[in-house]
Amino acid sequence: MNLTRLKPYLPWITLVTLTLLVGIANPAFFNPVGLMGLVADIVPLFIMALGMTFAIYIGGIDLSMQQMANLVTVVATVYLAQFGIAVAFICIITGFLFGAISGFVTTRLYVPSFVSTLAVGFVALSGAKYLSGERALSMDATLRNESFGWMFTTVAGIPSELIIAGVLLFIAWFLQTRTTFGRALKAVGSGELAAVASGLNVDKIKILAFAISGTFAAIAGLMFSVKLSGGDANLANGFLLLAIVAVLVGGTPLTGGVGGVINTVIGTLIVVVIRSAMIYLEVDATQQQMVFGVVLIAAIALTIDRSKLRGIVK
Amino acid sequence: MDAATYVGTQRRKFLSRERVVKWAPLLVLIVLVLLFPLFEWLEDARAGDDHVYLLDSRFFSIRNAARIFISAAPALMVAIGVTFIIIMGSIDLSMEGTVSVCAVVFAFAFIAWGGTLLSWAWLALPVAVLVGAFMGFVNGLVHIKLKIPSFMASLAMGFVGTGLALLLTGGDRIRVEDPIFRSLLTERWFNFPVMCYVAFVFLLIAWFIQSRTTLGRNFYAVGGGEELAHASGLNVERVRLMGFTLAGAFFAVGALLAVGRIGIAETATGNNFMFVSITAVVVGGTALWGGIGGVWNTLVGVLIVNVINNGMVVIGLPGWVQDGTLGLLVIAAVVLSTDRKSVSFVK
Amino acid sequence: MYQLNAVDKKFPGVHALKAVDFEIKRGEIVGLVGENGAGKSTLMKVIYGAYQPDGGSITIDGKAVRFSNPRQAMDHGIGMVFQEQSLILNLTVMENIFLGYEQQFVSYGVINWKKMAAAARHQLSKVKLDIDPATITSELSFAQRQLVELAKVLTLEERVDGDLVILLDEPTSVLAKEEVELLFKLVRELTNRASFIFVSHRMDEVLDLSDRIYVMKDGAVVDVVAHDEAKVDAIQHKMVGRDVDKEYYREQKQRPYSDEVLVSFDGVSDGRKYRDMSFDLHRGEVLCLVGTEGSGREAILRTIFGLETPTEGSVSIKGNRITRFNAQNGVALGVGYIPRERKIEGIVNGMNVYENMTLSQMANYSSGGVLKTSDEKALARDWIQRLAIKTPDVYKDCGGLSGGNQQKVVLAKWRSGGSDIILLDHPTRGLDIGAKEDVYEMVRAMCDDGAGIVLVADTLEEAIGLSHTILVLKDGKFQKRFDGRPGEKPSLYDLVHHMI
Amino acid sequence: MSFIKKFIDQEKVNRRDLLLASAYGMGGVAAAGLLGPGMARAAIADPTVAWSYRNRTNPYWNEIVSGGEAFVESLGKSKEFLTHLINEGSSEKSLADVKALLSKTNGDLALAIDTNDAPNARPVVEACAEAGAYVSTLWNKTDDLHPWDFGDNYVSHMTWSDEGPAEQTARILLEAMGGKGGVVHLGGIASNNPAIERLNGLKNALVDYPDVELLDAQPADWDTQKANQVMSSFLTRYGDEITGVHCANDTIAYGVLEALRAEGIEGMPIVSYDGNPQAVELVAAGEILATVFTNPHWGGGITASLAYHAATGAFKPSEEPPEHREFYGPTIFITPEDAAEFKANYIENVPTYDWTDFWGPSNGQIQYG
Repeated sequence: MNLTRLKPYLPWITLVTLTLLVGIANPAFFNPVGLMGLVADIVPLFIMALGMTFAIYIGGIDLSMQQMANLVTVVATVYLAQFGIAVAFICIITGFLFGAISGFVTTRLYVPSFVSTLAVGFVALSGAKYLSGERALSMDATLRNESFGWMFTTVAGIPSELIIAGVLLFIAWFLQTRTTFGRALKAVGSGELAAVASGLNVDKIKILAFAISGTFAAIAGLMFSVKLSGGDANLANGFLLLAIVAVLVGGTPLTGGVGGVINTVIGTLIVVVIRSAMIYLEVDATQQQMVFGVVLIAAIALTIDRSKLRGIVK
Repeated sequence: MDAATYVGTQRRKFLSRERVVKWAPLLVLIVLVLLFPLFEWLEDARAGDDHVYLLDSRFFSIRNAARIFISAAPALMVAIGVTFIIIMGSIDLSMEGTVSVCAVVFAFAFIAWGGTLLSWAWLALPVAVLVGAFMGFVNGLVHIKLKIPSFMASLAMGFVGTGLALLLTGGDRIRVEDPIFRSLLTERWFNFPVMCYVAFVFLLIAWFIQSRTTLGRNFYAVGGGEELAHASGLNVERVRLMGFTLAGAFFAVGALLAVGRIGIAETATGNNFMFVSITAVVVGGTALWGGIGGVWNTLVGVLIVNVINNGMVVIGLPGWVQDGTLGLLVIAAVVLSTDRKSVSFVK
Repeated sequence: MYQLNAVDKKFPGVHALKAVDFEIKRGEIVGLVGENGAGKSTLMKVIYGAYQPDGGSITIDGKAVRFSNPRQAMDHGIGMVFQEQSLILNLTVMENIFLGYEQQFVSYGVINWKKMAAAARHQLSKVKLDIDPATITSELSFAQRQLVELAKVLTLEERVDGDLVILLDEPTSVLAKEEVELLFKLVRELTNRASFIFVSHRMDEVLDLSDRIYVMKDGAVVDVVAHDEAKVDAIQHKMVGRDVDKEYYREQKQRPYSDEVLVSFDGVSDGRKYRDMSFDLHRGEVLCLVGTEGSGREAILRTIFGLETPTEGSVSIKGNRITRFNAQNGVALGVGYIPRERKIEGIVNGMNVYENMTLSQMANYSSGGVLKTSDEKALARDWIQRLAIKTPDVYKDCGGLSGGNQQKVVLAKWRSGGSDIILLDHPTRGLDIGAKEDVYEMVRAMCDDGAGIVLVADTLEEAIGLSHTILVLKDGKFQKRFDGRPGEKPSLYDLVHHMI
Repeated sequence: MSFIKKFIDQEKVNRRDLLLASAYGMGGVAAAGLLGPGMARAAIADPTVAWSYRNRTNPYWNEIVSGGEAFVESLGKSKEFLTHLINEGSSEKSLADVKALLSKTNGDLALAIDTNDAPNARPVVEACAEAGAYVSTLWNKTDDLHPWDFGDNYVSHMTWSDEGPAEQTARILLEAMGGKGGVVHLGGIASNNPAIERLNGLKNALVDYPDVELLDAQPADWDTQKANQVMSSFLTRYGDEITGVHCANDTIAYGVLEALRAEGIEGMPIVSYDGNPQAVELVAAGEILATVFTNPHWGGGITASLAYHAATGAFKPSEEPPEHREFYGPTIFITPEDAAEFKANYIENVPTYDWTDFWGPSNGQIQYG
């Protein structure tokens, strides 16, 4: 089998190889319960990466997701008592609106998404700080269990969190591959000018893409908030770069139009395997970050399909 | 009819759209500098105190200018480094790691070799810059040789840098107490500390590189059309590699000024430089898609960001509003300094 | 002087050059023609050093040479003027001219701008262009840029000891007719400085300019014709291996158009590119806008499609006065736009054939936003057959199709969606003869189906041959209307007279 | 406690765990049986000892770590025996790392942890209890989370009540200011508990000093550089009105000192918190008036020790009284007068602690207000 035919499978191969390497070095890694737990734990990160995929798929980026999730953890905690499970809708609407604002600023005001989303993120952070009174808030345990206790049950042995992730993945996948909107996203990502010349409402599509990424950020924030039973303006810190890395390692390049949500599944898993490998292989704590960087370079070097980067590598 | 007469020459209009856009960042800066004293004036006027606009302003004073410059100086160096990269149409996110490593290496070397600038320890300064250049070089190699887009390559290299700094220090912070080195901050000429002048000198050097050297001009060529530049016989890979190396060197200068400002080198020295410097570059009018802008734009951008940060505290904005206000002002500044007609689309 | 001897080049699955012999003498202009895929561009890339031949040899003045990159070729006096304009727009003219060779103006690491400007002025004088070398290139017109490009290549004269060979790859494709004539005049004058290899799809131009013409087909040189013996028919015959229809533009298929007005402009101005424009487009009509680059032709097309909003006057499409100008409205009213930049605006590189075909009409192939992919594929298969699109299957990435087939995909996109107002912007640009004929055939077929077509033609001949109506524009202003009934068509001279 | 009563209590705990925890759906007794000892596991012969903390860039955490290392060395093992988990300020990473380690060790784990953010404590503790590991927390937990709700597995929680000590340093500061003028406060990350408490301490003290105005309080995120910038902005806004600075911790004080140094301002009264070695030097030199030493070395060691000894069965946490399960850590004031002595006792010679004297230096049961 030659290398070109192998290319689309490189992210998979990287994932399997990494998993095997870790597993051989420490067979405890293959403990099914542990693995299941490992995967269930990354659900909020995965959902965030899923949202990020939409922004990157159209050739943009969404740096506001972490702050959006922060805001949502606060919103969820503050309004849980008042609205019960309906707080989920408030969270999702919040995410959608903030994402749409990012999209609006990007498309209508011509501010590159790198800057516009960063700035909108700051606004969301302000909101989170205001709403939380700059304190860490915690949810009432009974209320949380009444409204969201189901998130921690299992269905046929599978954690509900994973089922939620699966459903969201399916929705994202369906949106991306089966709908006119997904097709339009691909057109915008691969050739925006041609999309304009085909009469697509490109601005609307882009605004929607950012709104979707905002929505996913909100869902991730909500799940994280419920999981941790509380919220504050810094709770989701540390998500952003990992989510970006997960998308990129999965093989969705920043140039857009290539890759997609399935790649993000692999990318997230790769990131998680690398991270847990540090613990399983007992990498010294002071070396972990450096090792993470080096392995990341190797993983990206392996997974990106350069033939699809089209032309120059910037 | 002759070729020359047919194609003719176009006259440039004095107040062309390009010019307005070109000067917009400076305009934004001036407006901001005039805006914050206005809030001070309002505050005092409401309290019934005498306050002559600007003259009685605490914000609009030489002492505060010095404070703004002190906080801007390290960020300016880092932003200048990344300006070169952005002009090429790439991006460099490795600055936090590089700054930390350079600061730590400098502090270790400085203390090991004597701990005062009057000994051989002065060698720690060029060594730090070399280390920065080397880190940039490696970053460039990863980007070019492994054909990884600069966003990802530099992001990962940033992790490596921060990790390396952590490995070197084991988490300790190193104090650099030498009074001669610290005179960067403590010694003032005409009301401004030495570090402001040092930063200015490096700004001039960067300007010189940008406008008078082949390398500097080649950055613009690569940013304006990489494939075309390649077809013209330009060794684009070499230009890129040199660009990342140069950026690394400027990150190192930023690290030195950061250490000079605080007197401490640690793994966290590089924190927050990434978004601040890139935001500053963009706010200054250097386009993320490359080819446009330059180091003077970056100076204006860095000043805008620092004026906003300083001004918000000075007028007494509550902490939680500050982030959002910064965000909105950044959007406003970028909107004003973007030539919308010249870009077909933005992502 | 410069010779290729039995040069061979193979790519995986393709034998791109088959033992090609090629020679150019001092001061000669050599034409190079062939259909797309005949091996012209490969041959040129070998000549200027971008490709290395697998077999055969290259000699200059009898000495064997080998270039591993374009820079080495330049050092041997071989320069290239690219089809796609290769100037970097954010740099000044002089920087562009000396890009990659700044070292001569550098002392102690510093660029001496004055020295460079003086040298640049000298180069510009060779092409008789009187502009300030410090001008930013983006401020120049296309024609000026073309000359700067030529001036850039001519710097080889000072840099290289031996003789110069300059390749001109489709240099006229973005130039208007009279600009082409000026360029040719200049090239002829420059033969005292350099030899030229001239590549163009425009047969008349090649015949006009070249001393000898190499004809390529399937990777081999099939004939070398001297200027005096060259006949368009004979060369085209050799290129395509068949006779080209005398009725090239399908004039016999031109039928009168109906009275039904599709698009009506009444005193429309966009405030920048054109002023006070009034005309009607009828069902079955080909209306051609003729003028030089910058005369406002493209802006009018973009206004009809909805990409630009006029400042004055009224635009009606099928009786509806347009108030909100956007592409979605245009598409909804049946307007289809086939842009000049086919690879950028026409097709989406990275999407396959059926995805491209339904891009403008996804609503028809979906219910509730969910795509009916099997319907899409059926549509694509149907149109692939109807237009004889050469593609292995409907899953092929359109970026990998040839130019002609890409154009057919774009046409299929609009026609299959029922668009009956078709805007054609240089529809045959960069296409070989066979593909051009296909396009002309389609234009006639669309008219028969009742579509109205607004055309900005690639050449004046094309404009005359295809249109029912010709509007001549100059500097954004309407000049003259010509009726183009078969047998009563205006002459080239009539048009040019009003254009300039 | 009778056997029956104990059994019923145990059942209650298990049921609560079933409700609260069980992200894997394998809660309670069933899971315990399936996974091995689980809740029923009495003792782990040789558990892995781990410390999970924010980062290595803050000297405070380095002290914590040194304590942890001193403890494992007291067990006759090398320093490397201690597993480090660094969360880099990310709750998500904190939790994920703990889960990975639990899975790796199959629950044979004694974990000491600061969960980075209070809400994160619950899932961490639940995960540990689920896997049968033993966990002791430091600093962050929500008020509704208590060790005694988790049987033996949630061994203890230690924190410091910063309000009182911060109030006392504030009084030192306000006295030094002569009971008049203006004070500014530079705080930690606004939502962090210690940041809130330390500001409250200042406010409490100010009640007795009506002539001192709290000019401004802004967060400096525990960050030297940010503190530096905030302080210089304060100088612009308030100028000479500032006659004293109250810092939420030592790293903030460093930034403040440098901002003052840049202006050539000397002798400004400053107090801080944490008692880092560098800060102690500064106190000795009179540049800082007072700081509060919380003995992170001991805190780091004893937290790990509690988890370890509970895991090995050396003591049974559920049999300990509440004040042994939720307690305040020690605080020692450092002022210029005693700085030299303190330095000699705690910095130049790190005392050797008896790591089985779990509650000796502690400061009473945690009170919720």
